[in-house]
Amino acid sequence: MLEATQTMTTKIMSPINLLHKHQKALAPIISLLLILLVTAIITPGFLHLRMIDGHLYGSLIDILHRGTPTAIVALGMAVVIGTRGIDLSVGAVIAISGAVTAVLTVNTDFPVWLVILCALGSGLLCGLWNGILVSVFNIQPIVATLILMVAGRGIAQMITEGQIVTFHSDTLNAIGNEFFLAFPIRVWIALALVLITIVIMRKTALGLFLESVGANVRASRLVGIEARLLVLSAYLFSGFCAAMSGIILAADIRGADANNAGLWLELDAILAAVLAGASLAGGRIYLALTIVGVLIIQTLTTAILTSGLPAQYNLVVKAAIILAVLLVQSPKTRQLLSQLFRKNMDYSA
Amino acid sequence: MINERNLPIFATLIVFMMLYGFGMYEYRGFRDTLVFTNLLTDNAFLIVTAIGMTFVILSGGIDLSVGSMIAFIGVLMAYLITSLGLHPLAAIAVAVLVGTLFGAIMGIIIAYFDLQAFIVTLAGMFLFRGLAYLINLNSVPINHPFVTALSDIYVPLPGRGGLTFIAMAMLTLLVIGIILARRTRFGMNVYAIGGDSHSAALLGVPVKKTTVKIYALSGLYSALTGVIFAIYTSSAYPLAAVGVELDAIAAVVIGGTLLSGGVGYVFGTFLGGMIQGVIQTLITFDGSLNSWWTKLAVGGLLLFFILLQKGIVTWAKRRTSPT
Amino acid sequence: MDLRAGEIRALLGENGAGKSTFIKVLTGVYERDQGTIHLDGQIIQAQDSGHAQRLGISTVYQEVNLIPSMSVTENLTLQQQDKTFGLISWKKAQKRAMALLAKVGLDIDPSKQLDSYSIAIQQLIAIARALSNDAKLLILDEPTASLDAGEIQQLFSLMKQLKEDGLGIIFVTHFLDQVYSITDSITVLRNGESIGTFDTAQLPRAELISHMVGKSLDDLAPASGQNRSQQPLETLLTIKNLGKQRFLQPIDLNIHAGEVVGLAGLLGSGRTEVCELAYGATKADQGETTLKGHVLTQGSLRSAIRTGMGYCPEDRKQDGIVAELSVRENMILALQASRGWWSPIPMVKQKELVEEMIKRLAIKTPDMDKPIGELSGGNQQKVILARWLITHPDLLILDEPTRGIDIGAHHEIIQIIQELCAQGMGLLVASSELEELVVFAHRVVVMKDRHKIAELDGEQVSEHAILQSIAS
Amino acid sequence: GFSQIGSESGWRTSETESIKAEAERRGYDLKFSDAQQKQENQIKAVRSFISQGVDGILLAPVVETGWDSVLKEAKRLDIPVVLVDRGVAADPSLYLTKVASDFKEEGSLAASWLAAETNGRCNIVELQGTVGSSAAIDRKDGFAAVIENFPNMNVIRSQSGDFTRAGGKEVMESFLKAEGDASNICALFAHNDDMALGAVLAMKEAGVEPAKDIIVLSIDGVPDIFKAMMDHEANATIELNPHLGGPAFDAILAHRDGKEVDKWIKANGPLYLPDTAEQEYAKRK
Ligand SMILES: Nc1ncnc2c1ncn2[C@@H]1O[C@H](COP(=O)(O)OP(=O)(O)OP(=O)(O)O)[C@@H](O)[C@H]1O
Ligand SMILES: Nc1ncnc2c1ncn2[C@@H]1O[C@H](COP(=O)(O)OP(=O)(O)OP(=O)(O)O)[C@@H](O)[C@H]1O
Ligand SMILES: [Mg+2]
Ligand SMILES: [Mg+2]
Repeated sequence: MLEATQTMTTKIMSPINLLHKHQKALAPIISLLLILLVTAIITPGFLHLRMIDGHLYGSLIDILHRGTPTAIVALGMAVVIGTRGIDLSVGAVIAISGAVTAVLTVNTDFPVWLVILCALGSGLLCGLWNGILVSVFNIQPIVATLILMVAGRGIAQMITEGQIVTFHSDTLNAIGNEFFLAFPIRVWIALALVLITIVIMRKTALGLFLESVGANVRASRLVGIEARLLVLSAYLFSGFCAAMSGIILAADIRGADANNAGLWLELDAILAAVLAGASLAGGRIYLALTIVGVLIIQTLTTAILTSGLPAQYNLVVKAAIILAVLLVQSPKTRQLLSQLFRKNMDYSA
Repeated sequence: MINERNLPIFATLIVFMMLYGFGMYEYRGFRDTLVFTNLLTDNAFLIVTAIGMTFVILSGGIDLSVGSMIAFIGVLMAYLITSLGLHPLAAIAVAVLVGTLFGAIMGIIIAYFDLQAFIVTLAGMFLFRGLAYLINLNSVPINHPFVTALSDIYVPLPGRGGLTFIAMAMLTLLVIGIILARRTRFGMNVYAIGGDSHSAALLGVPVKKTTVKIYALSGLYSALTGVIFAIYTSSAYPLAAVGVELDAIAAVVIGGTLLSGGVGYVFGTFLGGMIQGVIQTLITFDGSLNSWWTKLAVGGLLLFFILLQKGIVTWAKRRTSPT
Repeated sequence: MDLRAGEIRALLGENGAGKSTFIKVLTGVYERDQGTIHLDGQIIQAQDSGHAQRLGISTVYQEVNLIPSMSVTENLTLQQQDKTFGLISWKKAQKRAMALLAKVGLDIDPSKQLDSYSIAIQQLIAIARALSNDAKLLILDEPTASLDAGEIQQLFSLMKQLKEDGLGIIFVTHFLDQVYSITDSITVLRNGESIGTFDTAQLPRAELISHMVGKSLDDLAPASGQNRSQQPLETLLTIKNLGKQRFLQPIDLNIHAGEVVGLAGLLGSGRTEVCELAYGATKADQGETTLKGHVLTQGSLRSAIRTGMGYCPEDRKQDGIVAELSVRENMILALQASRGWWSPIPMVKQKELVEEMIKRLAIKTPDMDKPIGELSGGNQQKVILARWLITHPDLLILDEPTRGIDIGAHHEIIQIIQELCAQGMGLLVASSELEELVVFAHRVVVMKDRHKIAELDGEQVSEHAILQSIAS
Repeated sequence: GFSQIGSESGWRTSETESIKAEAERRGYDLKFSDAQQKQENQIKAVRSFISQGVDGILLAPVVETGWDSVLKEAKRLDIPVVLVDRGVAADPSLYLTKVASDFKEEGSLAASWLAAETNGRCNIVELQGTVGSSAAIDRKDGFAAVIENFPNMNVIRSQSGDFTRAGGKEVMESFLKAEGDASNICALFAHNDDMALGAVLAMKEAGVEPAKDIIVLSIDGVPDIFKAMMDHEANATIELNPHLGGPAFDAILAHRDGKEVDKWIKANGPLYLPDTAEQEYAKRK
């Protein structure tokens, strides 16, 4: 008798245990699915996809399309957060790289690849600047990057001379808006970047070093990890990602808007990384889940836009849903729920 | 004798005085007390928020909701006064209470659900701005005689300057903040939690309760800022104080407080806020910078003074380190 | 388990037996799921550590749990400040702090930040703090790890006095000598279960050990002394006139391959400083370090490690473990760092290495992917040691390697040290335990006031000789 | 002293340039301050203009309320304040005059033109400016007030595009998706040209012909919108005159000479159509 019950419970418990083990990964994914589900109920046709001229068309594609720049930035941000840092300057870097792209396209006859390289280079330069302030001068990351956050837009405006510089370039336009194999090209770019980053992080020891430095710099330094260099590279990478995103955003509207490009994007990027389970106190980061975090935020934005809600409600709805997602993810809520669950099990037994 | 732990504050003070001295040297108008008292009045709202933020940062947290809170409280106050006809004092009481309560709720979510302050308060930032929109989209004047009377209080000083009600309120709140931080058990608990929250718990610090109190305090201070801002402008505007959270954080950090918690002083925050004010005043006194040069100048001066402060601290440490 | 007033009880068990956990349950840090606790005949249920304090249970937890960024005074008076007009009076607080420090025999400046003092001093401060409220029950979790003999004697006389005052004391340690010299009774834990409570006077050492480890003593061959006559081979490390102002007076030191050099001295005598400077963790401002004929660049740890150095720091929590990372990651960290990021150790190889070390050092962990922060203190120490053992350095610097390690593993570690040195490795070991130093060291350098005051060689090495040179 | 809101759009930059150029032409020493969209910075700037003892202050207020006390201070020291491009909700005696267009009127003008163009029969999507900004609120209200009179004209969707191109594009995309197909939308009313330009891109990408399938109507009159009109991608724009420096300085001079000055010098711009786009574009380039 006793034995039988025992095997029963193990059987019941084992999928739960499995869930338990991957809970961290599951929470954001479940949140995303829930938001999609609710939106689909509120806005019929939200999940609808059509094939037009060999590419997919529909709100879901929009989410991917619109989420791309944030996703790329969030990728860099997650890496920086892993080192116990933060990069507030990404919005400004987006503006700078967009400005470089636009001005070089309009004012010079550089080939497109060179323009893109220059834009990416400007991002790397910004990353280097942040990295030096943080790792060499030991300025707290939030202030160090705040400096570029303020000054960076000034630099971008100086480059564009305060105007919105519009440009025409087929290649850039393709990066911004065209499709390849049914999906937007920029989604492919982001996907490639994410995959490469994940592979580099996990297949080399870089990921380990990064998390180690973020969790305990002193201990990491003592085992011979070059913490400074690593932190510096994290900011370089973040600058690179922001620049990439800046090119895409400029290509998107075929112009560089120094004042507004990527405005407040840093908050979305940080939010995504944190929704994915990263701690701002450094340590473990989850790159793939960060992308899920971005998708949650973008789905929310797109859903609000298509729902026909008056504009002044946007923020309240966004706040409420973020709080809900957070509470769902909190281990404490899970604890409460599992206690309830256990109680119910007891009753049924 | 300068204690090693006070060094950043002294460095900040020196930086402030150098900056101010430069202004006096460069511009004649700077020598009036008017410029100084204007600094007190014009940066009062920033400094008051930053004082609340200091406690949050000392405990190792962060509060991004303060800017929105200021706008929300202002709009709420205006609504209570103009639409419901409440006396401003009652409206202020209600608004401050609501602010404190919202702060406490964020604290509860952070402490009892183990969520990161950054993102809970980010949600708060969206929420309060959104609530402000829901109450009122327009900017509304608050034309109550009581409010006008408050904003007209003025204690003249020699040299064209004078203390406004707002400046005095800020100085009072500053003194309260300093006492709270260094002379009460609550303050010590804040430092302990910021230093090492795990150890603090083992030492018997009620970490969760204190955390709730910290965010409630930040809510209170930013609600008071909302009130001050409403009196300052005799109006309320749902888009007011956008981005003030970052300025406040910068003020705290420039004042020598470590973002990782546990180290810093409220008085440093005051200096940090004043330094930001002087930077702006210098730029307006100059008046020749266009939009982008303004941004570059703000960033550049910020960098320069942070590096200067760091340099002073390192230099002094080398000189006073134990033998 | 029950404890009378005026009794000193030892709580013993291997690393990871559950001693610290038991204490944390007792004081309400962890939630318990069964059982009751009576204090003075009343059922109590501490909600958290603060509540336990108010109930009269005063605790010094295993890792130093004070606030490093606060001053000593602030740490000592946190939660029990003296007030004037409702506000904290720092004058009174300072006075109270001085009085408390005097109790444990410390004469230090309490206005300085806690982390400007060494781990051992911090340990004493934590004890002082536990004495500050009128407790009925005092719990000390490994307070003597890294204290030197004098400090321990001071602590013991204090404990005896408290016992006379009618306090109950629970005392966790891995030093059996201490158990026999101070405690009245012993409770042994094994794998989270109580094996029983015994009268100290009636329990022979051998039996106690077999209770703790669960097997008979025969398996633990006594540690044998070194064959000191064996001439070491070539010179491995040469330190010439290495020093740093206000940190360490310049010293000279040689270590040969296949030789263990011990560092002895009192608290704050400068042992840790010697280790740090030799390794390069702190940049020296004069002198030079030569390893295997290469002059090391000051301030570059990577070059030191690449040339063949390893360093196991004293402060496990701050400088050793990366709490969030797993046991496996923590263990391979140093090896990986020396290989560089581009050449990762294959997972199979990692598992093999880690598995072997877990077995060899008897590290108690459910699996190698558990975050190291969740292991017991002693097991963390073993992981950190293993981190360096797998790098096979030519020269290994160990600062208090056996701190908080149980007797079984203690023994194992001494054996490993001896083996390594037989294989030609050079070791520099700082330890507060003269007994163990004497067992494995070929030479002992004695430190005092940040000076090297003596170097004992070969047959000169004995506890007596070391104590004598310190006293002189 | 001139306290400008910021440099958030192309229009604002040209306003700044125009006023600076005007001051230089007249040989005035202009102290310029950029408030980065923050009222508190503007108040500080005006205060420090006062403490520097300038002869007159130009203020482009970011918001209508909250100026009473600094304006009083200026008045006490007899420094004339001219409001440019927006008004304030303060006692008119506190400032000299306001040189500005009327946002409400712009909204109404747009609505009237659209009503005439479509015979009072149109489903409109609206791209609002930043939530809470006076330009957005007034243009929306002015537009709505006229639309109300036409039972067959409806604003079917209205969302904020934050006055930016990217915002306009993203919101327009979602409008197109949400409406399923573009035939349901007859016109787009954007609170500024930049959002309209973004929306035009969105339409083109969705296979909708801007200006043909959907009427594109916006406000500001920046060069790029004229370019779009030349390319037949936009239908109309209402100019928001950026050249406010001249009348503003004139007013200060007149005041010094003791003359009375009107409280509101209107600077409303006309509505431009594609036929004149080429000349206008050339003029502005
Ligand atoms: N925070 C924690 N989370 C999960 N498991 C833990 C945690 N702390 C301790 N454990 C586990 O509980 C067991 C008992 O640990 P405990 O710290 O009580 O051992 P101990 O007897 O004090 O050993 P030591 O002598 O090494 O200090 C260990 O196996 C450890 O892995
Ligand atoms: N008795 C003391 N009085 C004042 N300060 C002390 C004393 N002992 C240690 N310190 C402080 O602690 C710091 C660390 O000392 P150090 O690490 O050299 O000790 P140690 O010899 O390694 O001993 P242990 O490792 O046993 O603590 C020193 O910088 C010193 O300032
Ligand atoms: Mg233990
Ligand atoms: Mg030591």
